[in-house]
Amino acid sequence: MDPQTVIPNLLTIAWLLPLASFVIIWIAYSLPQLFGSRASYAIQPYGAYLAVGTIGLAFVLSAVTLLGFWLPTYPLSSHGHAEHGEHHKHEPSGHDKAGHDAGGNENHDSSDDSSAHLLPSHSTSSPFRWASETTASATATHHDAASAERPHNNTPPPSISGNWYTLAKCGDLEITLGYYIDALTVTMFCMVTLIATCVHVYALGYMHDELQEFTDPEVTTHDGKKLKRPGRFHRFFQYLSLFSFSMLGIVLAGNLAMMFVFWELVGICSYFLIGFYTERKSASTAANKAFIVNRVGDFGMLVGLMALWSTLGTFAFGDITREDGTVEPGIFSQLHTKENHYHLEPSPGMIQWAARDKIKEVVLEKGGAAIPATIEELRHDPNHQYGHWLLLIAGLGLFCGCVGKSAQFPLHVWLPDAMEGPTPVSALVHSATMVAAGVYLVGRAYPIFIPEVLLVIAVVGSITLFLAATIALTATDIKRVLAYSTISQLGYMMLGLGLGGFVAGLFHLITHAFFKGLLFLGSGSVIHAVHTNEMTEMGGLRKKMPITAYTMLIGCFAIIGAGLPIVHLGYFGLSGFFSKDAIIEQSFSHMTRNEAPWLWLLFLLPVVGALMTAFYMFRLWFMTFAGQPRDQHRFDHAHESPRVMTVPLIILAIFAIGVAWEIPGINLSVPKLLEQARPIGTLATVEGNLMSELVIPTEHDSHAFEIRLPAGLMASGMAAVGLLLAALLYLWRVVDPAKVRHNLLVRPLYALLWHKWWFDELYDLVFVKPTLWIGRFVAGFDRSVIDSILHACTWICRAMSVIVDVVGDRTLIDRTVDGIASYTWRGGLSLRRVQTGRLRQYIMFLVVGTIILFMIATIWRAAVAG
Amino acid sequence: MARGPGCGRQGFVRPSEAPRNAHVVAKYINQFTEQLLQALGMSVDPDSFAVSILGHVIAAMIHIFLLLNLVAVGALVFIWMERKISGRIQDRLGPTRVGGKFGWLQTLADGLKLITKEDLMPEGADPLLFRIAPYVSFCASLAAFIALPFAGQDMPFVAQHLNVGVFFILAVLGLEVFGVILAGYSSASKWALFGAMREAAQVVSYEVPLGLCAVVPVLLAGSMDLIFIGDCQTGWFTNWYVFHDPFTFIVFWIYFTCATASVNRAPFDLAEAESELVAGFHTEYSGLRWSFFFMAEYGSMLLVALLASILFLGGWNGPIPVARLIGLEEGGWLYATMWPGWGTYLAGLLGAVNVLAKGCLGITIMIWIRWTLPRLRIDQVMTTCLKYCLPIAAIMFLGATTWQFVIPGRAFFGFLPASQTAFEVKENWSDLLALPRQATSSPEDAPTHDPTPNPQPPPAAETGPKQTHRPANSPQPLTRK
Amino acid sequence: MITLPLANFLAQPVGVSQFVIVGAIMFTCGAVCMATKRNALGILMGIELVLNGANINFIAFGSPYLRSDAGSLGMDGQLMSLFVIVLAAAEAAVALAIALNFYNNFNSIDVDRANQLKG
Amino acid sequence: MDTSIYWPTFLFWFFAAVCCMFAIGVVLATNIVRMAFYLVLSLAASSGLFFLAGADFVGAMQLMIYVGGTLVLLIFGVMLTSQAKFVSMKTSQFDWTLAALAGLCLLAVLISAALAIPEWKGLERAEAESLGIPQTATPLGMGLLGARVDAPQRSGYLLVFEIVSVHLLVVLVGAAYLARAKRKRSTAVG
Repeated sequence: MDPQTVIPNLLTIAWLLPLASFVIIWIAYSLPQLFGSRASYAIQPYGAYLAVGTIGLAFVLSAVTLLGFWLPTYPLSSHGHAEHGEHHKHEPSGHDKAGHDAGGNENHDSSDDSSAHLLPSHSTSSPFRWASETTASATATHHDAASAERPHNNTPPPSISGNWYTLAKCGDLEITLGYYIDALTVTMFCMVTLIATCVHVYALGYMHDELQEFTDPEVTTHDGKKLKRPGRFHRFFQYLSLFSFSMLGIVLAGNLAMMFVFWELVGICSYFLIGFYTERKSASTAANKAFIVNRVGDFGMLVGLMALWSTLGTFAFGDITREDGTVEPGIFSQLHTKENHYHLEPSPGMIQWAARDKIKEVVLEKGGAAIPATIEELRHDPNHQYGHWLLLIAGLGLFCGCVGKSAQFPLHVWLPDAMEGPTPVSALVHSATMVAAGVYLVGRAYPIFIPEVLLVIAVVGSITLFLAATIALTATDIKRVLAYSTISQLGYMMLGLGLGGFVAGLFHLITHAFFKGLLFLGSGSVIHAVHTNEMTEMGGLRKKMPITAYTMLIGCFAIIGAGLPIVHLGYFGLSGFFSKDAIIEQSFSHMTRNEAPWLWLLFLLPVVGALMTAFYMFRLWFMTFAGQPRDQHRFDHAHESPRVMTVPLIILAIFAIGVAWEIPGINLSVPKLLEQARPIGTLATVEGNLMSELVIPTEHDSHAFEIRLPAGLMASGMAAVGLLLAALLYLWRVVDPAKVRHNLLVRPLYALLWHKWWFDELYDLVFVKPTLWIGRFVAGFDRSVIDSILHACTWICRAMSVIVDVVGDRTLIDRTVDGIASYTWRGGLSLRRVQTGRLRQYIMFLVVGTIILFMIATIWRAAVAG
Repeated sequence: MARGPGCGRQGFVRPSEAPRNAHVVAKYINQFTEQLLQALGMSVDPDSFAVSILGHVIAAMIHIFLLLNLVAVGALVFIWMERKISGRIQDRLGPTRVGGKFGWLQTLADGLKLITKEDLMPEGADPLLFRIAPYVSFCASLAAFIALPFAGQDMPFVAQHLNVGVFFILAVLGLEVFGVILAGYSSASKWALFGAMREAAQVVSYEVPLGLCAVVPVLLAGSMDLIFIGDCQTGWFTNWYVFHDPFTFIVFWIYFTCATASVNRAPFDLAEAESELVAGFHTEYSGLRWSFFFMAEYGSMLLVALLASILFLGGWNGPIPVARLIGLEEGGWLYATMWPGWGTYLAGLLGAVNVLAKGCLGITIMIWIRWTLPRLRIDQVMTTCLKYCLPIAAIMFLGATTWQFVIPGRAFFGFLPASQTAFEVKENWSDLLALPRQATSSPEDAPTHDPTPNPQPPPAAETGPKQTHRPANSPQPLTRK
Repeated sequence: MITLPLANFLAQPVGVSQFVIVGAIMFTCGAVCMATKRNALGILMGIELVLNGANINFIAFGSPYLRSDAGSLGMDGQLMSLFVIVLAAAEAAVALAIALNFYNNFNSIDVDRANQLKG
Repeated sequence: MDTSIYWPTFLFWFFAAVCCMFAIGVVLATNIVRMAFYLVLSLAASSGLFFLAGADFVGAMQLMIYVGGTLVLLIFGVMLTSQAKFVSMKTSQFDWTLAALAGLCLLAVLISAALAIPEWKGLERAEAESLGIPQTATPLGMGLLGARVDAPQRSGYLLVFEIVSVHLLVVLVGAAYLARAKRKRSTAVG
């Protein structure tokens, strides 16, 4: 059986399994609830087991797909991402590009470009062809490297794309359910399903309160008692299943439209889950906030979709092979055509739209045949950059969606409030599903972004990471600290992607998913033990709950990127080390290529961010687990969590340590997978078109020894300093943090951070209040003016109806009806004799009737004819 | 493998099917008669009414003769086999005397005895129906053999090749019950009536799971053409549908049970339960009519066994592709040594031997079961059918469908790649599931009426200019191909 | 030269009208059967005959051998007749059940006894 | 012109003769069981006509469902209700004459209609012999699934198929309910 059909089948099954469990639970538990019969607590766990089983099965299927079908079909290149340095440490940098290109399997001599490009994605790169190309490329690289600025990946990454089903088709617009599967998709599948499985299992233990009458400590009913409500164990897992389903849908989606649908689905799921404790005002408001803020971003995304569709005419990422064999090119291959050496160039449609006036003139002169030629010459017109503005709009629009979804700078306010949901939800939202979606979209749509958009992404990312890190310094709610650290790490990813580090950003996405999931689950287990979020009431829990403490310690080390950048890359480090260093290296090489001084911030901010990361993470760990307990009562009640909660912690800890390492033997590591997924034409040093001084360096420059050594040293040094500061303040208590806080210089700063830079207040003032005023005004208008008009109308209608009733109805109509009725009655009386009740007579009637009809017909015809 | 290029294009005339049936044989005979008459000095128009009718009639006669002998001789052998086996099972010797060793002429002797017996008819019997009943059931079970192929690939031994062979055979097999019912009713005896009622109830309800089971191989092959289904299992025994996946493996046993029941053999022989109804529906029968009932029963036994062997056990493809191994097919060395045509013919014969061997195996098992298991009560029979066989068969059907859909083109429980044929069939099957615009888009996929005459010229064509203006596959709907 | 008088008659293909005539005969037989039999099951058989006559027409209209394809029903004829067959089976089941019920209640299956539905 | 016998015509007349003969037999027979037997033969012969018309699937269907199922059911009913007095019930001569008259008129009407249309005369022999072999199973199945592979411009029968299947289920239940055994014989007669 050929993998081209099996891989989609398996992934589809893995994708649909959670949906199945959602539906089953809905039918079995929630549907009866609509009719008033609740599922008894005795049977609610089975729904949960179903959810856990399905997502686990989904993980198994994804793993099978990756190991059993994907790797054998598309083997990874023998030189991965991480080792590039080894080539370069004693290579002059001019020549080392060749080394890289031999490394990534992404570059090929242009001889087989045509075949590679024109092949429909269903049949791209059979294993043999792939292998042959890699060898060919290995030989062909050196003369290729001579031409320095040419893009170096001229073959689309191995991908399988197709359509399952066409939902709607009106004119050119075709909304389909499709799939676009490349290494990134498969990797994300494994990551998402694995973490979701851990979270599901963990939630079995965490949510067990819901298995009886649940007393909500934070809600008091009007009579002053605590609210008691029936538990919603099964519903929680139902939502989790839907959540996983929609996230997997985003990952698998083959076109932007489908992705948008599941994008919204993820949004609504997060709405359900954040507002899981609906009775709590804070929870429901947080849910609303998350939802509404996301809408803001999604509006931008819609704009981007329109811009893309109206100029490219398709939503699909990859090329789709129709049933009749025609290949219709997807977005990627329309924007990176062979003619332009796979540079990102606006498509003819874009240029035509942008320069429609010129085109109109041309058509008026030479007729429509001249259009393509004109488009080509307009494309090379140096002084108006036709079409680039459209690309800019499209890219920025898509990025707006990502900003909303993964809580970037202007729209980051919803994520901390999302902590109102149960902790497993936070873990899922923060690591695998919701916020990951934004970064994933940036990575998926990477070939669409022109350098200017990338710059915007990078700037937004750096601002976000800095803001969030600063806020995290002072937060005392354990989950909020983690939330802000998530935002900051997402900023890192965006920064990495924006500076051209495709692999770096997505690599950090994967690693961060694991250790952030670990940290959240750990904090959940702490909260579960001490029943509070405030770190000021914890402390010394290390003795009470060792497993949680040390797994979280691993998580902290991973997130601050602890590792030994000893002399060139005798690498040892936790997962975060590799990914974060990759990003910082990228930013460093970016700084070296751009002389505009303000662009240096893009390097300074992440470095400072690294320091702050280390500081607040270890502040968190020390305040929670080290030192003396601050609240004896809570400390006494604390206890290690049950095994069902600790085992996922341990699993995630193992991954947090080792996910970035190369699996010995089978030549598999995450960076290599991502390297394989690198989109076509994105391994080039590109210069801005609209702002010409901007240079986005190719990612492989960042592996040059003279770049990665200082960057790595700086990052790790900063991390060490931050760790040291945290230890000084919160472990050895050389200085009392309280004193520092009341220091005159620090106090205003502290206030600023404590109030989260007054973002909420600002938005409240700018957006919320005006909206409310307008609303009140409109309501008043409605009540006073419109209602009175309506009342008048109704009165008139009523009056008329009375007249009609008396005149028309009672007299005319009723009489007629009665007359008809009486006639029918008499007719019936006269006809009853025909009803003899004798079957055989009826049949005779039928036959005779037929004959008579025929005779009438004949006579009639004769009459008409004659 | 000797398989036509177009094989697997479901909904098509397979080019590999040269029309070998009554029609072509008739043409040979026509030439023969023509030459004969010319030798007699008469001027003959070979297409004239009499000659052509003569040829066709003789050809039909030959086919009927072969099939009739298959059933009759088969019945003789099986009755003898049954008696011997039952003897052994009951620790007796069984017939020993007649015909020297083993009493192998015993059945013949019985037949003679039956012929010489007096032919009784009870008082209140309905004479017409009573006389006609045995022939009805015998004709039914004989008529089903018309569509049953004994060899496939390039030499399909079949009296009349139908595209809906499976369906046709099941349908005609269902008619056998009429003879029994008529017999039971017309012989004016309550035992017979009871037997007939039971028979009616039993057969009608057992046809349902039987049909469900038979649909599974049809599903796997994607065609109801028996020859095609058999050819899809070409190769080693790993390609047999019984080993295709776990579901078909179970389905095979369900099919066997239902088949045993629908030909009402023990333990399902409620229609003639000696212990309760004297002899069931044929209580009042004697002599030749009685023996016809028995020939009908054994004929239908043979039929279901052969059907099982074609549907599940690879039909004419032995466990080992002997013909291929000894090079007895296109391009094989042995094939090359022979006159044209003889190689395929020998391969066909080999196939026929295969089919018959598997059929005999099935019948042996039926006999074995009959003399081993106790008889069920009528309610138990119904329960077995409606509560066990039917649901299991349905579930297995679903299972097989899913299997085919998730891992297509694998054989032997999914361990091995399927033989090319089966895979093509699957491809085509999924093509057909796609919407019609596709079916129409590529013309050679559209399974509409296919006007192209068989590309391979019929043997009649090179036998002289007179026949050539009348193509061998002239589309006479009944005797087509 | 050996030929028979029937030859010319049998040498030409039949057309739709011959089929339709057969259908008509079956139909009429069915109708008469319904009209004359007093036995409920006899009437049932009449119905079967009528349905089958209709079926023959459907098949004839859809068949490619009987008329040029221009006005032919094509597959629809066969699909229709499939539905007719299935519905006939259903109808037979219900009618049989009714007959048995009638037999249980009136201890007879003479349809002339069932005349209580008269007006 | 080709004077050799054209087999489908021969077979058609053969089957048609059997069909009509036994149909008439059904009408004329007085014994209910013989009626059923004639009916079987008549229907079987008509399935032969279906095969002749190239509708092999429908023919097999006819054999299987009609002859194999429906009529077995019928005979079942005959046996259940077979008491001597019902086996053959006479009908009055008046009814007979009336029915025969009406039937003959009907027959005349129908046959005249059948012969009225010139397109129904049938093909030329050469044309008929040049026709291929239709494959009916697949187009029928696809048609029932709603996709017409034979004539894409025509519509499929999925809905009808669903309705019929549901209808069959209902009929099954209804029949079982109607025919369930009554403990007490109701005395309401006449």
